[in-house]
Amino acid sequence: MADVATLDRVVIRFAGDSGDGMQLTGDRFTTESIFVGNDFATFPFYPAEIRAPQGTVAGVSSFQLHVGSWDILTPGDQPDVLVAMNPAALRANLGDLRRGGLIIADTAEFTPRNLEKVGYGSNPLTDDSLAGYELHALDLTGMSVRAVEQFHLGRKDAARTKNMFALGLLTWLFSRDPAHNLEFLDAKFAAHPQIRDANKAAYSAGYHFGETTESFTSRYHVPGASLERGTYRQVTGNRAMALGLMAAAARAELPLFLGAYPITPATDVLVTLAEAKDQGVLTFQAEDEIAAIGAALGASYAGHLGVTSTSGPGMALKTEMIGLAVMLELPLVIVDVQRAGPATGLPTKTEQADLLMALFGRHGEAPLPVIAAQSPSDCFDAAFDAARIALEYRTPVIVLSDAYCANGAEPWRIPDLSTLPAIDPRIATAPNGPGDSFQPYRRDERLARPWALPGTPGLEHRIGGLEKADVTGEISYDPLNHETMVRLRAAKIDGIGVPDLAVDDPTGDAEVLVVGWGSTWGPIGAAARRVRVGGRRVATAHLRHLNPLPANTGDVLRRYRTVLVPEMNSGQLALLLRARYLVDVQSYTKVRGLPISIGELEADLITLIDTQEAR
Amino acid sequence: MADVATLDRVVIRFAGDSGDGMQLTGDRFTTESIFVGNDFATFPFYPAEIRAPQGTVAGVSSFQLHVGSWDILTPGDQPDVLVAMNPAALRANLGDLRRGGLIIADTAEFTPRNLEKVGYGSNPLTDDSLAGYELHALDLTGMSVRAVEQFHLGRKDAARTKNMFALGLLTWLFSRDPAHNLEFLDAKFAAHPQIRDANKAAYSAGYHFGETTESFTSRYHVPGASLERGTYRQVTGNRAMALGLMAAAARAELPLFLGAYPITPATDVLVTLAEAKDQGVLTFQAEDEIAAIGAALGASYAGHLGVTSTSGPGMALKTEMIGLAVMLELPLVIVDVQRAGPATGLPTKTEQADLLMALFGRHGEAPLPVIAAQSPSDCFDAAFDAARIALEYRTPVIVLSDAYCANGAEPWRIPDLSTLPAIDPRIATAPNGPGDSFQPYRRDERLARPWALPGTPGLEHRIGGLEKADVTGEISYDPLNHETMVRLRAAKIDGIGVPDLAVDDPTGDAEVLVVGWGSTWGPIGAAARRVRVGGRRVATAHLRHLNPLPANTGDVLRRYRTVLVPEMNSGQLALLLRARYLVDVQSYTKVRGLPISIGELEADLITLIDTQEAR
Amino acid sequence: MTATSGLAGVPLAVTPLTRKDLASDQEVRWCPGCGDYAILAAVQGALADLGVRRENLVIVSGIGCSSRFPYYMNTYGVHSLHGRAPALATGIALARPDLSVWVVTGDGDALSIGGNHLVHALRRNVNLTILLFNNRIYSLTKGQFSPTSERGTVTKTSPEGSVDAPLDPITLALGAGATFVARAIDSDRELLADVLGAAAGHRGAALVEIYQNCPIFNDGAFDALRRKDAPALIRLRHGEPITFGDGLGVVRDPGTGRLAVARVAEVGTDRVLVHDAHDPDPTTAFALARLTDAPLTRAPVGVFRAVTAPVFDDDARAQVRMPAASDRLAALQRLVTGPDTWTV
Amino acid sequence: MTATSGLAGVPLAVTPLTRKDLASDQEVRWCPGCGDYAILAAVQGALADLGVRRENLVIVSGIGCSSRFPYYMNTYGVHSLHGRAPALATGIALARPDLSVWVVTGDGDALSIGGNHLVHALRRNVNLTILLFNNRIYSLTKGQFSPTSERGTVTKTSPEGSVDAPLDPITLALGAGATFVARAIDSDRELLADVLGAAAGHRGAALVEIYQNCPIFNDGAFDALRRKDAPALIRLRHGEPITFGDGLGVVRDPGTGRLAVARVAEVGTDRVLVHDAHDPDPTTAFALARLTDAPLTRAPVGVFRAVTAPVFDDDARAQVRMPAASDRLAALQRLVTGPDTWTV
Ligand SMILES: Cc1ncc(C[n+]2csc(CCOP(=O)(O)OP(=O)(O)O)c2C)c(N)n1
Ligand SMILES: Cc1ncc(C[n+]2csc(CCOP(=O)(O)OP(=O)(O)O)c2C)c(N)n1
Ligand code: SF4
Ligand code: SF4
Ligand SMILES: [Mg+2]
Ligand SMILES: [Mg+2]
Repeated sequence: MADVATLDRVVIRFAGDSGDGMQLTGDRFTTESIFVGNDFATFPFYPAEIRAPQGTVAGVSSFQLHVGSWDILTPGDQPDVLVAMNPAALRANLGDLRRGGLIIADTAEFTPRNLEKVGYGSNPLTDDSLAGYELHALDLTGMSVRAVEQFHLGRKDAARTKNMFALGLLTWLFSRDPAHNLEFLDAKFAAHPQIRDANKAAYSAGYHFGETTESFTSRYHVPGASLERGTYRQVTGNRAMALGLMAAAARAELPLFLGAYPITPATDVLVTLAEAKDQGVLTFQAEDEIAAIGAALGASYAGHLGVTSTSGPGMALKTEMIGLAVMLELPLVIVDVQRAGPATGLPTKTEQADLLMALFGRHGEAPLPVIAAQSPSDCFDAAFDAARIALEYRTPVIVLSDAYCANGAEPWRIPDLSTLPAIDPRIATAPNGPGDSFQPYRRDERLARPWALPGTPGLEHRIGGLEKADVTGEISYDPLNHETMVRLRAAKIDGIGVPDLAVDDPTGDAEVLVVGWGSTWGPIGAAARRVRVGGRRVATAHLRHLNPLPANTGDVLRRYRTVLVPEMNSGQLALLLRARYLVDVQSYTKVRGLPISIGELEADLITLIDTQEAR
Repeated sequence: MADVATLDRVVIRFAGDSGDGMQLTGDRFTTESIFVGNDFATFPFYPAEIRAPQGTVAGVSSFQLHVGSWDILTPGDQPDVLVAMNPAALRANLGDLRRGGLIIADTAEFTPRNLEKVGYGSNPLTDDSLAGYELHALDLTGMSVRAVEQFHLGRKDAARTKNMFALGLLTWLFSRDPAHNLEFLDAKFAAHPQIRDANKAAYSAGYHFGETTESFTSRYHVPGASLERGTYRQVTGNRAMALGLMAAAARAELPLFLGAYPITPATDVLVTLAEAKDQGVLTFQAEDEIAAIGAALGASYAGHLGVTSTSGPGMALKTEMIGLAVMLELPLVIVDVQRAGPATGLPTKTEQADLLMALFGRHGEAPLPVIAAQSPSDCFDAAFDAARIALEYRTPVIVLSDAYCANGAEPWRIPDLSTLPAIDPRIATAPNGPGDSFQPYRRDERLARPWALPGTPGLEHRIGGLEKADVTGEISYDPLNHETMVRLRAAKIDGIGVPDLAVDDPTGDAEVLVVGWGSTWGPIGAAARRVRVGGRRVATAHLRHLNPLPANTGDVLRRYRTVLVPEMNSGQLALLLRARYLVDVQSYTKVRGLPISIGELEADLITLIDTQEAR
Repeated sequence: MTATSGLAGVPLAVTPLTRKDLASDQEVRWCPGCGDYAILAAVQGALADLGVRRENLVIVSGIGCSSRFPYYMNTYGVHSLHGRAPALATGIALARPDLSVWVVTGDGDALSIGGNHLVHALRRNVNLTILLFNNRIYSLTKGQFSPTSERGTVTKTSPEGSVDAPLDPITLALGAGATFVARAIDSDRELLADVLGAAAGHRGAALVEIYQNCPIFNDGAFDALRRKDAPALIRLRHGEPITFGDGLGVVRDPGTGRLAVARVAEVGTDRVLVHDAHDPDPTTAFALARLTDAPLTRAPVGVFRAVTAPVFDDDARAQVRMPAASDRLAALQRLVTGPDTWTV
Repeated sequence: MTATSGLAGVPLAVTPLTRKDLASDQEVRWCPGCGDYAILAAVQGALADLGVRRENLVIVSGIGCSSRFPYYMNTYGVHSLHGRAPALATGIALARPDLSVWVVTGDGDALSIGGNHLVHALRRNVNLTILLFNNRIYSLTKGQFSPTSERGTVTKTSPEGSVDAPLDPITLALGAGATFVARAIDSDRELLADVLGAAAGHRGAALVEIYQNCPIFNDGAFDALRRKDAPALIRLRHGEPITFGDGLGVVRDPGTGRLAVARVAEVGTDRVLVHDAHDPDPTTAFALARLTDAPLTRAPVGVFRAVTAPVFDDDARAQVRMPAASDRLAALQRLVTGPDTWTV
């Protein structure tokens, strides 16, 4: 029997054809990780939009999982283990694998035809080109088919169980208890006993193959993580976003309304909320993004928490209506799940290049709060915060997520909703002006105007996109009034209380500060940790609020000799910080549709720090 | 007879009800100015959108004219002369009049009912409240009606000639020759002899009234301006824009296509081009702004110079399609005639608050050139330049004009089109790739891709909004290719040659530099001139190119102790300059829907310079 | 849901409203002689007659001369963006069954930039009353041809005559599956009142096209329909034979199914088409709409179609189950927690 | 302009093209079994048959599975933005009478986000051939209900069934005044070829709805129409009586004008409606479209309507007079100079 080696973290990637069930396999392995108390982060990778022909590189689907004993911040960049169900999967993913990493490949699929499809001149499983790796070339398909023979499935269905065989093998390899998955399969296929039993058989066969074969010299064990005490679940960013919005509506005691038009990678926010009708959520799949935000604004006007969710192209279309929301000063949450652009771009890939659009992309002076989510589970908090600000300040708020947050998953300590702050929407119920009149633009101490809902007697009023007179809200063409209103709208946003920027500078004397926003949080944190492990000093700070910026931001920036701003764009936050604080921050940009590589960032940080010290 | 006093400049404002013909009157007086060789600048002011009830302040229409002997940069801020055809016109405009200025008011309209309509408790023409002005309260209506009695017009039509009476009076007052206008009336009303004769009679009566009455103690004479030699015409910004686009198309030997949807204050670009069908111009009034730019992009694809013109709300809607144009790398000119925002805002008022939207308002990294027009006639050059860059670099270009440029008029030295640079669109005619293939993203030395028109055999190719592979243009999901393409698209724009920023620093040792862009050119120039006349030193520089910025911009900014950036927004150029050059420029912002006041800017500059010197 | 009146769910006023109660304090700023004045008066009258509370009326408009409408109504109102009123109104209607939601729009607003939102509001059958002021011109932007301008219309942007074929809002609506489609004209107060009442009573989307004269930019566009000597308005009344003018009637060719105008005296009363606004098949309504000619000399007015069909907002709300206030947080906590948890 | 063929002005190929000449070198990436494959083959065949030059063909699409179409055609092509293909195509058609311009779009692309552009292209009668691949689902975004999904469709975004009433692209087009409207189905190659040929030959906007099966997200949506045992495709052929299946025919009720399906043997051959695609009145075409039922058990296919009408791009170009190249600058100089000048 193989030895058991203890690892404190491991990155595993399952890769195969779109039809090979890699997402389910990954998901199940993640769940197993939960039961041993590991911390983790996952990242699914879907082929681009169209289903490509079977066996081609374009058709490869994969699922990456990073499990560990402590504080996992990202799904990792270099897998340690690659499960490749066919030559295309190997071809597409080998480049990422850590040198020396472990490969499990299904020999059954490495046919001359399949090899040719992806341009392999010879079979890499046999031509020694993988000598630098720990290769396990196994007939997963054949073994699966044999394992399920007794159930008399068609050849195709029988072969389809190979993902469970692979999962069983990995269960064994990582010293996990197969019981959980067997239970899961029982439940999942309860209605189809034949399929259930075949899958269970293949899974067990995989597990036993590990136990009996001598292929593997070592088994692994990743001890449980020391997560903060609490009850956890796994959550993706889009789901957390939807839950955060629901939580805010519940804490404000308002109904939630989502107007949306499907678009990758934001669609699942709509899907999750559409499934929450029993939570009082009304979703409207509109004819386009303009109608979606228009209806959400209408719903807000009528007293709901109006929300719209989309991605770049949809944001572009919503531009004009966001401007109207600024003028109407009504609550509205706009979720932008960023994807790689410009134009249609790379719809399934991640990027952070909508920041300046969110901040400045409207005609006229139309400031609004911008908030960024930094990880899948953090989408919950970002959404809650955005909704709170929208309701308390009567303003549209943009929440920036991205494809990486949206589709990635991680353990989430389930919040106790009753401990979340209550939100008081302060709905107007009585006249506020002279002679029992209602003045829709008389502001409160936060500079927010009253929110009077149709149906309330005595508060009848008209609002619209033309400039309005201060206090009364009547149409006004007066030049000085316009200036007053432009400044008031800006002052309201600038006055939103946001927490100070926290700096993580363990030694207290770092000279380099790394400032990030959004989903670079994971890679920056992980890279900084590695840099520190190497004995170097580095400080980090992460911006949740991009508008208004925390009051201490300038001070923080000026405290460090070098400020590095890693972004998945061409330097948008850097531009903002330079303009606001006149600090010569250095931009570190990667525009590849991928999360910033921890390894690369680590290396670059080390170079930077060492040059710095040498100066 | 009255003395003749010589003035070197005078600002006259004609104000009356929408129906009083003030625009025509102002226009005619402008034409008279031309004949005496004055330089001038004009600015019409229309009531907001809807025709308000007669006699109300909301219904006042006015026309302001600044004439002078030298170099008039703006229509002026404080009129010296106000012609007020009714109480509303007086009420709406008196505040702007220079103390001691001259008022000509039509007593016939100062009836109790009309006074009450605008909230005058007593008649300002008789209650001494205008003691600080030179008031001429005259029965313009009565005198006009009497002058045209012989033509047996109805009372209403007869009264309508009062604008010509007023014009005649001003012709006399400013020592002009009435012959030109009499000729004009002959031509204009050739088909309606009764109206023609009545208008001529009223005009002459006004002129003779000046001559015979003793009301006016002084006549004025504004000597001819020392304009550069050449042949001049009067031109508005929107017309100059249209002409500049036509000139570029002609110099590129391409047809011109405009796709547009009406919107104030941009509509006249469409109108002017719709009237130019005999110049080979095709205009398409689309169903909305998205279709307008879509069709323009389609026309560009098919080999026209595609153009779209709009204002803020329309720009917002075009956002997504502009992103596509960036990806397709096709020539396209986007004219944004800025108006006061946000949302519907103040549709007839001017503002410069679309700069950051033009620069950054797209999802993904989608850089493009941005060019600003600085005066009505300069719209011609800005449009020509934009079209040239669009064609040579295969890129959408945004031209920023504003309501002030668009509707204002000034003398324009007519360009000789044959001396304008020829534009070579370098249309692809032959394969450019291996094996006679065509590679639509193989770039030339400017990094521009080939422009191959449908109909060309052998160059068939497909383009679209998905990220494309370098050189071949095929769809590519490759991370590094995406980064390459993002950088290439940016490098192409950054590499556009733009002239250095010219500084006007007459003494060569100013410590304060005023940097502007767009239509603040006039007020900044005029204020700087006044400041210098007062013996102080100030430098000015004006940016035509907002992206890319001139290479020497940083050097220029750093050369001065203080850099002031006046803008009709909340500091958008200032933000850009601070971010790019880390120079602590000071923002000077007026967001009133009006041009920056020369007087205010002058005073503020003086304070700034004096404080500076005192430091 | 089984609500059948457009106003079911909207609370009634305790003391009936008068026209004046519905006028806001804002000065009305259309040009003298604008058809919008008459429509405003008629709408105020019709809304007062509905008997619902003022505060439960919401008027949403887009941009255009007509879209200034909400400012003149002492109700709740939103002057939104060009073309987008149906989108906002859909959100309001979905959110609140206790509101009577009206959309006021123009031919440019509804059929040019906003055409798609109109089509989708109609096909979904959202409980809205949509008043489309059709003056066949873009007025607010000072007179460009609109999607309803006749071919050959000369304007500043079509100096040699427009080459666009016009849209007919009635056939477009019928093609989109609209359940209530009507037409009125600014100058016929009684007709307007009738049609507005019927539209408000309809549960679902009601489209009312109102011919509106713009004396400034398209004066006289509907003059042919106003002539006393040769009446050209073909008044549609459910259940009644379609006759108009001096002994004219609408008849159907039994072979081709086509509708035509004939002298009743010549063809006989029996052959005159009896109007069935409730016909589930919209084909005859479509054929009637086609009697509108160009250049305009005659036009059917009244209710073309009024049929009962599932109502989008009712059905959407019916799927939503809001937990009791006391249980809301707990219910959400269960969802947030989900089925698969582990405890550290 | 008097051009009557949709291809007038488009240069002919010297050597006739074959289907293969029109296939690009890109691997086709739809799912196995996708209806798009059959349509692609049919379009390649139809375009080859047109006899025009390959380089004069332009295919413009929006976004969706179907909108990948241009990449597979060895012609000029633009994969534009979601819903906007008709806008780009209108610009191309206006600019260049020598191009044959095709739009490929989906039910979401054309009828949801792009509904307005479609309506306006149709009413203007721009010389375009528009192929609307209707799979009644948003496929590219992984299966949400679309504007043509039947009410009650269960998808991820409508877990309890959609409550939206669907749009019928045929009646919508007729309501918008479309001059050519047809329908085909992916599985009937001959019908597709016929309809595509007729559409290309039509001068003006031609809309072809193509029922397309999406085996992944809406499999079997049109299975009822494919059954061999109970044929449900009502084939429309101009000038021929409308019969189908086993002795069925379409008849008109002379009283109500309504169309219905009857047994020909029972009613007599004479009563069967003879299809007149050139009928200037679209009412019968509208009535025929209404024979499409829900849930889908039968549907008319073929050309509903094909009438001659003024063509937008022809008429727009006819107003434009480009000066001779030699005079162009001088002519423009005269305009730039204008009538009122003065010299200093
Ligand atoms: C996005 C946008 N595009 C254009 C405009 C300019 N605009 C305002 S109203 C209007 C057309 C109005 O026509 P219609 O709807 O017929 O209303 P009417 O003025 O005739 O009542 C246009 C083009 C705008 N306000 N917003
Ligand atoms: C502006 C914008 N909104 C949304 C999307 C996402 N999107 C892409 S295709 C599509 C719908 C496709 O449906 P359909 O047109 O029916 O084409 P199919 O995939 O079914 O062929 C959507 C919503 C997008 N690309 N752009
Ligand atoms: S322009 Fe025409 S539509 Fe507008 S207010 Fe005046 S008359 Fe009415
Ligand atoms: S998802 Fe459906 S429509 Fe799209 S390619 Fe696959 S089968 Fe075809
Ligand atoms: Mg109109
Ligand atoms: Mg579809």
